[in-house]
Amino acid sequence: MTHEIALNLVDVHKSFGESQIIRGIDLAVEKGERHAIIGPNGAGKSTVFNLISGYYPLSDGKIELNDQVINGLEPFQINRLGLSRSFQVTNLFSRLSVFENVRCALLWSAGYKYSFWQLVGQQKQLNEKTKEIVDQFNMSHRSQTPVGELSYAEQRALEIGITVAGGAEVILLDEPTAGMSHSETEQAVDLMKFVSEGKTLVVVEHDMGVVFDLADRISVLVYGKIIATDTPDKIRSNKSVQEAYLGQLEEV
Amino acid sequence: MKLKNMLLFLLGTVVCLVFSNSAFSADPIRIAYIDPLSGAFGDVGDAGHKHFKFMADKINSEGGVLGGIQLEIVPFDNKISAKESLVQLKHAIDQGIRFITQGNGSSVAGALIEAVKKHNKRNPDKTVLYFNYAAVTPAFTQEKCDFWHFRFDAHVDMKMQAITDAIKKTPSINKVYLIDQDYVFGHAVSAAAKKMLKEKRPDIEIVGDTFHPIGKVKDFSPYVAKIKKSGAQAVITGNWGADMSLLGKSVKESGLDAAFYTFYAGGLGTPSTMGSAMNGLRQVTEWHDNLSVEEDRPGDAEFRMSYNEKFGEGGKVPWYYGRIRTMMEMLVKAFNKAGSADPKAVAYAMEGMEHTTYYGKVVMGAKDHQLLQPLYISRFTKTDGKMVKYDRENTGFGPTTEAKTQTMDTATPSSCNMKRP
Amino acid sequence: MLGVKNLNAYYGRSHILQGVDLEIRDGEIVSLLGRNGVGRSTMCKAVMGLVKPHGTVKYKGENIAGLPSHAIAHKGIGYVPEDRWIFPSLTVLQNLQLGQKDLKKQSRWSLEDIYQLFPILEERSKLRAGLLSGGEQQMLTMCRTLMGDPDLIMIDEPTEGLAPKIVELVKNLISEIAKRGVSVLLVEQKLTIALKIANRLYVMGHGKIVFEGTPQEFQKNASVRKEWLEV
Amino acid sequence: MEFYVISLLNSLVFGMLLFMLSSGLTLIFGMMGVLNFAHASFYMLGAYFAFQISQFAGFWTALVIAPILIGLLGAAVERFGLRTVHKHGHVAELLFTFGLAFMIEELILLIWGRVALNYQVPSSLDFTIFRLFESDFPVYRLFMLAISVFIFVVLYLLLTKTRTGIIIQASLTHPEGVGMLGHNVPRIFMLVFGGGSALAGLAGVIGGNYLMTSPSMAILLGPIVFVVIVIGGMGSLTGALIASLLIATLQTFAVGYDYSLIDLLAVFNIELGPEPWFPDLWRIKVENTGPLLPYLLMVIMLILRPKGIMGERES
Amino acid sequence: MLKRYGVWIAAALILVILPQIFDSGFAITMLSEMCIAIIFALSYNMLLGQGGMLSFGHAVFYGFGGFISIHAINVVNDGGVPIPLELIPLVGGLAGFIFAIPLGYISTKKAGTTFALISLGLVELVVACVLLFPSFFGGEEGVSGDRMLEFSLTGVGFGSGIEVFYLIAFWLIVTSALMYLQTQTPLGRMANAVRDNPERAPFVGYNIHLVRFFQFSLSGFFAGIAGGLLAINYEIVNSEMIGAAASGHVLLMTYIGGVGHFFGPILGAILYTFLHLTLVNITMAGQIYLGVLFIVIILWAPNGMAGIIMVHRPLWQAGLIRGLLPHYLVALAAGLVVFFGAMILVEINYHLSLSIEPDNPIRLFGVEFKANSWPPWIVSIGLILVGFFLLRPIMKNIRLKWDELTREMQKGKFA
Repeated sequence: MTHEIALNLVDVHKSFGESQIIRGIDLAVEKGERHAIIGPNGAGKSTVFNLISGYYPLSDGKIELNDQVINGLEPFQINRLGLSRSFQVTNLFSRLSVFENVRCALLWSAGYKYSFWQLVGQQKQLNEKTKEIVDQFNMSHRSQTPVGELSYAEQRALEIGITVAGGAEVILLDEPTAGMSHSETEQAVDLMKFVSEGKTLVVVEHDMGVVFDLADRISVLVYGKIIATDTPDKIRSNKSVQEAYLGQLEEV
Repeated sequence: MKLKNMLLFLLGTVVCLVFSNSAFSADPIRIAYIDPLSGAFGDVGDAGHKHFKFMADKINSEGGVLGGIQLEIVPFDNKISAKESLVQLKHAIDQGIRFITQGNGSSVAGALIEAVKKHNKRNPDKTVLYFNYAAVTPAFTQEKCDFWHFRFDAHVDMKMQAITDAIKKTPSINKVYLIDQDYVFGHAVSAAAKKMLKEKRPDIEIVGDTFHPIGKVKDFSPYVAKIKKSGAQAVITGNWGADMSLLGKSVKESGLDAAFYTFYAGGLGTPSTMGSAMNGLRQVTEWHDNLSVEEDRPGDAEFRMSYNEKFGEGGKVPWYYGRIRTMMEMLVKAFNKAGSADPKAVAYAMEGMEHTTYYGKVVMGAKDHQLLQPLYISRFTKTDGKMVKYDRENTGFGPTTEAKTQTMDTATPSSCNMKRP
Repeated sequence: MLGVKNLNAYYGRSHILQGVDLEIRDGEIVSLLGRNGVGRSTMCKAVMGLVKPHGTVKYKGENIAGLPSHAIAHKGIGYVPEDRWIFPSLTVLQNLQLGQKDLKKQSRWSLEDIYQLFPILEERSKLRAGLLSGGEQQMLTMCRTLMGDPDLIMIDEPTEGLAPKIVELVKNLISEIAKRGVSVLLVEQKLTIALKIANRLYVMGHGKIVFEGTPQEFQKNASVRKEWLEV
Repeated sequence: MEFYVISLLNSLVFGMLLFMLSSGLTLIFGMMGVLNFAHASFYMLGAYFAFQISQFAGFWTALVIAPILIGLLGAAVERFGLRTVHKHGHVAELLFTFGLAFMIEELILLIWGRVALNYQVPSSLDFTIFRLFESDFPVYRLFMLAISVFIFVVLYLLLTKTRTGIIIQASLTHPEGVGMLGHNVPRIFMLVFGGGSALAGLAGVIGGNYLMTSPSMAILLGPIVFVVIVIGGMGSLTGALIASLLIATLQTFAVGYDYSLIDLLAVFNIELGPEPWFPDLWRIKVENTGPLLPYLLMVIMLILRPKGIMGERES
Repeated sequence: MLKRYGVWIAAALILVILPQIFDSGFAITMLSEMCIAIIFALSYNMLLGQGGMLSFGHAVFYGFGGFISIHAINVVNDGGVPIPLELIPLVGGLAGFIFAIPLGYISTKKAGTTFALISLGLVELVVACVLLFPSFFGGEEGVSGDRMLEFSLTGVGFGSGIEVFYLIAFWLIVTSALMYLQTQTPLGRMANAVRDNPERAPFVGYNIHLVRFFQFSLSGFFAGIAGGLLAINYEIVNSEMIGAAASGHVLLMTYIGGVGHFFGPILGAILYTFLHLTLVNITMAGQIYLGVLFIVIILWAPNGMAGIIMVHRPLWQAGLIRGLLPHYLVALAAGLVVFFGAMILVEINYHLSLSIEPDNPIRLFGVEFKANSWPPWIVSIGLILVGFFLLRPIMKNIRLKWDELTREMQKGKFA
């Protein structure tokens, strides 16, 4: 059985000035796979996301989305090709309501472009779809609340909501559960499982519970390089991974 | 809509307050003085206001007009903006004022001429008459002339007539440089100079014709360097205000040795900012401080002094607009001749009126409503207590007559084709 | 020396520190462990006054919560942030000089001491700090803080992204610091150094302290390690 | 030749004056991210204060006292005004200084009136120092140049050699990090704002009598100062110096050329008809474009290189 | 139905009735100018409020709208294209739109402070051009025309001010409705999103440069309409309309009104125009009062008048506002004491330094006194001090009461 590759990173490099952050990454994420990237602080996980989504230009290498080269494209162009991402620090449209946030995230994919001759209030399909997503995220009671007033967990949930609203095939989530309590984390995992059904998901995460619960495969990024990509069990028993996390254990 | 109602109420009260005074004061004849009283040009408008106020007080104390009716000057601040002037014109008309006067800014004057014309056409029962005391674009009494507009200042071409007459008589000048502000007035000065010099002294070479942005130049040294490079013996400039002061300062510093013929070297506030740079500059005016000494008329000197005592702020802002006295005296005559305060009657009475002023005989043109008056070229020199008795703005430099152009010689061909009601 | 009681801190709406209790005694090296994002750096920043603290932070018996950070620094606390904050356009020497708070006070650390510990800094003293390598920058940041002669120093992930050789240098420096009577709070993810030099350990998880004890106690308690630290 | 030498000297004098004004603004912007609209108003206040002080105590006292007063005023504005609006963000800060500029102008009108002041160059400096070819070069020009060069040197030494200077430079990158090391950053901000204002005030003291002291002097120079810091690169002193000299030179030399597009076309033997399309465009001479050039340069710069000549970051 | 269109119908009714009540020439002029200012301020808020773009050069499009309109009027009068006067504003709008396209394309590439600076540079650039291109801008005199065109859709001659007012009012209703609706379109919403978070917007598929650019161009269109109406109203257009001062005015009025709500600029335009036109004839210190108002708003009410109103809405809806009213009245009284004190101080100073006869007595609130005597100084400074010391505890009380009511309201919500 051949696996179709949704996202393919080939020898990706990134330097800021003198300092090399990403030192040659190869990563192939299969279609429909849930893939986690883990690694110690400062390993460059968020940078990888920023490179994939077009936020930073590449220093060297190539990134393909469904066999189409996307490096060099603008973020909005990459998004239009079906890749959507969330942010580590909550990154919402702060003064708009929950409903409005979701609707804004839907507008382009629903084909409205820059239209100024249609009223959003009258777009039945659009509003129904928006409502559906708001309901999915259990936020119908907060629908009209400006997102600046939401609780942190709600904001994190909405962050995911906005990322998936446009119906992208490939979803990148950057530390979706950072700062959440245990119960909130559990809910968030359920949510992620639900929304990524049938889609390709790449997630950067620190909470190992989440990672092992969610991921089909895990890549470990250390010091700008991927040192291992494998199934969760194998990663767990991988010595160099433990070392990267905890230091050289045998010396203890 | 609650708030709108509140605002409406507020609007109502204030509008009522503003307008309520109009009901009581039918008695004096009021003249609206529409000029800048605030902002960057506030000082100029303020001085004009004082001139008019002084003259009105003088006339009132001498018995007023039409057998005892007093004159009142009502100031309106237009911030030297054409738009605000039109608002203030409406305001004045609402208050029942039928005479307006204005002087600063050709743009304002142009707008007012148009607006008064339209207003009088649309409201023949509430006509308004406009006296212009300082806006000098020739067109206002030529192709744009209007029955409802009278000008008491000599326009650009007339002043240039006086300057070129003086240059004509100075054979040592054979290279002339023109430097002017880059707008309608500056271009008019330059065009008139070129035309008249060509007629009067075809041998003169115009070695430079520079326009600089108005009110934007902070340092004129580059321009002075350029004048110097051209080797001109005389410079003609229409610059006023800061542009004149800064030009004068740069000239003095660089030691440029050329005769400067200016329109406004003595303009309000200009001498005090120039200080000793005033020395040697020439200006063209209908009146100057030492005329009373030169022509031995102590009465006129007294008039000047009494103004300076009241409004002169210790000599810092002395009497300047010689023509405002003329205008007010002629206005008294016109009221009395017309026998009423009806603008149309006053306008007809004013046409062709002759008057003897403290600087000579003047005539109001019947055809174009342009006052013809003598023009003096005076030069600023250190006061000596004798002929150069009075200085300007405490600078220690006062004007002394160098040349005079007689009243009738200032006339220029008129292209005015006026429609009369 | 430092007593933190029921410390809470927020970033916007997110509740990062949820009632942290922690204590550092005179001359101790205390290590604060935990995975990324559990609030360790926030804990340091809250003590330092860079993040608004809610709760009590007692330093030498005085509550310093709510003071501006420069005042806290003057009381004798130093902080070496994880992202280092070196001043790239200044020279190495100038960076070090900036660390001095009070020119008149006799410091435990003279410039000569620093240069002796890290000769490379002397060698590069006239170089713009932005041109240093990551490890050198880390040295510089720590030394810069030492120049201010703190009685308590909080060091945030000093070995992150450094080559093993340099990690060794850092470890030696920390021991040296402690030797001169300065208390140390070492924030780490890796156990290597922490277990070697710390007198006591705290483990943080989800904004709370989940373990407190000596390295030996920690070694025995595998479940803490598994749940809160390991992959 | 004469024209070039004189113009070059003039550009230098005006350029250095411009630099004195913009150096304060660029430091303030670099540290606090505040675009101070009232900066030119401090320049204007400097001239007015100097005039007032020189009435009682002479020019030399004013030269020292006026900038100090302006500096204190600037510090007060930072402490009691800007710090209050800081929490509302940069736009609010910008608008606050916008309002402040408006108020300062109005207060000047109120106190000193609308007439331009008779603030003259002191007689001890009112003579010709040397003759270049046929032109006199006034000593006051040289004095201005000397003061501004002196200020530049002092500022340079202060920023690079003193402890305070190092703290200020460090605060340009990581104000929080500086605070953490025990330096009182808010006080540094106040100091820089006060110092920057004092520099503007000093420019007013020596520029006010040379040019003109009137209520419109702030509006006249304000926009140019912004252009300088944008072109130079926001927060960069060297950039501000280069941009000041560049703009001064451009404006000074533009005056010397009266070529227009008609002349350009004539080179290619093209003649315009009697009624060309856009008649004004062809007639514009280089000398008239002086006021246009700085803004044109700024817009082009923002499009091509938004960081400015020496800038390291975008606004 | 009534709920939806009620506001608009009421507004239209007010516009019809107002000039019947205030029918003096000046009042009509003021009302006309208010309406124009509303359109202009609303168009400005499309940038600042909706799109987060702080522009110092919006009057460029207002001015171009005005110039093209007046030229169009002259062309019609010269027997060129027959355009009825009623549609001249549309010509102005198109002019504003067309000029906004190149300028907007350049400047919207950047946001924040850089955008503000570019706008400042562009407006100075255009102002410098005014004098370089006299055949279009008419030099400093400007361009004038006669609005009484032969062609008219309605048969109205537009000679009198009131006829023109109704034309302006008609366009006010049309344009403000359009601008309101624009906020409800996909573009309007994306402009909000870009304002709130330009970092995120590209990741939902939008090119933020284009969003800003379209928003900018549309805003130029409405500014152009306002400019066209001004040209019709005054029949003269000159450089003052296009310059930095005009841009400053619209910024002030919009900010004072409040950028956060659609009706904010409307309030601001009404108040600002009213003060601007009347203060000048009441006091010489008009600019000071406007400046103080602006600074007070920036310091203590950054969301403007609309913001003040909107924070009270929840309390109003919860029926709790009554608890605050007495406190407000007390605060108002104390505030007035300070205000009157300050006002006397300002007025006597202005009188002394700027009036042509400073020795003459000054009249304030019907009381005549000499400005150069000491009692008014003592009274004014006394009033300021008294009011200030009264105000402090009162403000504290208001804050306490406010918190109390907010708690009560939240309790009510959950009950």
